[in-house]
Amino acid sequence: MSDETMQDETGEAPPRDSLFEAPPIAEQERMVEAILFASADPVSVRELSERMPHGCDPAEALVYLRKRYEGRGVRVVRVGDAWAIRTAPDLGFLMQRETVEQRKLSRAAIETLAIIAYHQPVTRAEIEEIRGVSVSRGTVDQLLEMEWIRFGRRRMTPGRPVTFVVTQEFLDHFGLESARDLPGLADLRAAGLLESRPLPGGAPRAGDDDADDEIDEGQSELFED
Amino acid sequence: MSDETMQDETGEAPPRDSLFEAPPIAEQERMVEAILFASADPVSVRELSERMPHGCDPAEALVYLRKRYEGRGVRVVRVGDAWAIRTAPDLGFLMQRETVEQRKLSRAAIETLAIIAYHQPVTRAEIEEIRGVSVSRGTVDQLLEMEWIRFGRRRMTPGRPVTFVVTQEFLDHFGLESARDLPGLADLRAAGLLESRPLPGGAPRAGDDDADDEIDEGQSELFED
Amino acid sequence: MADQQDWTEAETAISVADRLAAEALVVDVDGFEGPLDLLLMMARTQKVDLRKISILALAQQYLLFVEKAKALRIELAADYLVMAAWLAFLKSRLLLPPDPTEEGPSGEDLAAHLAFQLERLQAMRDAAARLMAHDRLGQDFFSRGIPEGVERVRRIQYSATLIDLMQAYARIRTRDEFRPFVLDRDSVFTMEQALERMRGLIGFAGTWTDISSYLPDGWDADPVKWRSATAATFAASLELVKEGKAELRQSELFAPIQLRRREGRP
Repeated sequence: MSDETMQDETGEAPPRDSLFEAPPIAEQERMVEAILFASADPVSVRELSERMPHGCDPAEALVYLRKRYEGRGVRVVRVGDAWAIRTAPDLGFLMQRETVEQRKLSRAAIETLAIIAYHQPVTRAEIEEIRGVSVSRGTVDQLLEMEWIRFGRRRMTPGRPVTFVVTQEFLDHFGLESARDLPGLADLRAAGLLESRPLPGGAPRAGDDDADDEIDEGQSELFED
Repeated sequence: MSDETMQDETGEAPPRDSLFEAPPIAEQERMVEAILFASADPVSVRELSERMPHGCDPAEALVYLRKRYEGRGVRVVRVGDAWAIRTAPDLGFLMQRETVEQRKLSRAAIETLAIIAYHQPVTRAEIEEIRGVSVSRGTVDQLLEMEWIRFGRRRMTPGRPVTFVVTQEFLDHFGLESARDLPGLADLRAAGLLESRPLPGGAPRAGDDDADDEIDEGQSELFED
Repeated sequence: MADQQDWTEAETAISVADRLAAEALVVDVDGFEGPLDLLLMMARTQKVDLRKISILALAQQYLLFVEKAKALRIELAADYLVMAAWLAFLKSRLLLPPDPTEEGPSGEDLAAHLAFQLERLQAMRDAAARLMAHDRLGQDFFSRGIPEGVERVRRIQYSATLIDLMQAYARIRTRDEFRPFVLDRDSVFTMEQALERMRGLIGFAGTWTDISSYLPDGWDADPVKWRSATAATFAASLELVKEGKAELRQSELFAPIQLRRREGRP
């Protein structure tokens, strides 16, 4: 047993049954602290009273203890008519442990993203036309969830299809100031990313007709070199 | 991809990936407090680091936190290379309700545990030599199952026998900061009673074929793991 | 360590009290964890510091114990007998004046080692007792009663670089410039074509006819076309035979291959 216990025991009698004065309030505060900490459930004042040495005033000790924990990482909170120690609400994020898993974006996703970036605002049908294959809902959802694309305005064409545009997060991630900074095909070719043959009918088709109000975000001029 | 890279890329985002300065040390102290309070098991500095925002120094925050809880009803205690909050031992008398029924250990198990703790890393043959009887499989299994001992490194002696060492759970259970704090360790060592002395000539008993080579290894390796 | 004098004294002491003690121990032999445990118990009866015990007296005490056990026809485990033999040897070593010609450790060395073993065992027992009396988790101090679990959140971070993006775009934009690799089929007469042609003609092949007569018109002039058409027609003929619609024959090596409709079938 520890030294402290020894002292308590060598005192006249075990404190809980003591006929002598109740422990000083600071000591009572320690006791409440320990009980609240170790209990599996919130503890009522009455229960505290029963567990602490005779003559203690747990309600008063609680006032001090509460005050002591004000602004700390944990707080003394009331739960019904009982008391418990809980994590401060602003630190809840520490109770989560995030494990980050790195994954390469799928080819479908990156192609879809590229088309949106170069042709925005662009409808799903247009994306499919450019890719030559249908775009799965999951791919678009994934990009939306990553917050790399978002919905743009609806097209003023029959069916009023939604359009997609890239987001600020996208620009941040790729280190671009704006979508205009995306390298044009000429740059890609210069960088050896394209065959040197000229592209037949290269200009992008989307966004040409009615998306005039978003023209500055569009890419129409991008590929005319 | 390293953490830093991701932070660079994600820019603003949640606090854990923040590019901004680490929170002030008082705030870090609150965080350590919240994490330690929330966990029943000791939390390593490394884990604290991983859970706190980037740039935090939990080791420093722990110094402050530990001081803050000195003399209180709960204490910040070190368990190996981890930290935990535990009630002050002198208040144990308040906790009958929380008292966990201790599993009754046989005398053989207790002695074996003590020998492993004081002589670690120690082989089964060495334990048998000290106790003068063979160690039953059940005894070792029980201690392993309680997670008070674990396998240490193999000895680089013929047969490459496994060794046993005590665990963090053991330290936590007995309220020890490290195996160095075992009661009476220094005296025992000074008295030469932790040595594995070779027997001049034949052995009166004991299954020690390899134990003799390792006179010096006993305590010197003690704290490496 | 133990000279003649001590031994005599020990001898007399043993003869009375320890004979009884030995007897008591014999009855209790199951209570001991092996000979070392028993020896430690005996050593304690000497009521001196373990460092000062008389190993000679201890040996004598132990041998007495074994003797008693034999007299009482109590089966002792082999360990106990091995220890007895060793102690008898130790005793003789301790009693005889050292023989300078003799090899091996002296009686004193062996006795010192046994004393060390006993002391160490006792020390470990004391340490175990102290350890178990130490403040213990769940008994003297406590962990958090309401632990808050750490929620594991798995976050998947997708990565893509600007290069990936550009390459993807380049891939799409240049796709039109490529077409899938196909053979130039101008000079190829496929088996499917041949089969289709022959199915139409087979009804008329009542008699043996050279299969070369089934070659499509205009395919015999160009050798490349001729080769392809001949191969396809031959393969188609085999297919028709397999289907049971035609028969093939060849009179000798490299002779013309002849085909006719199989009798009894349309």
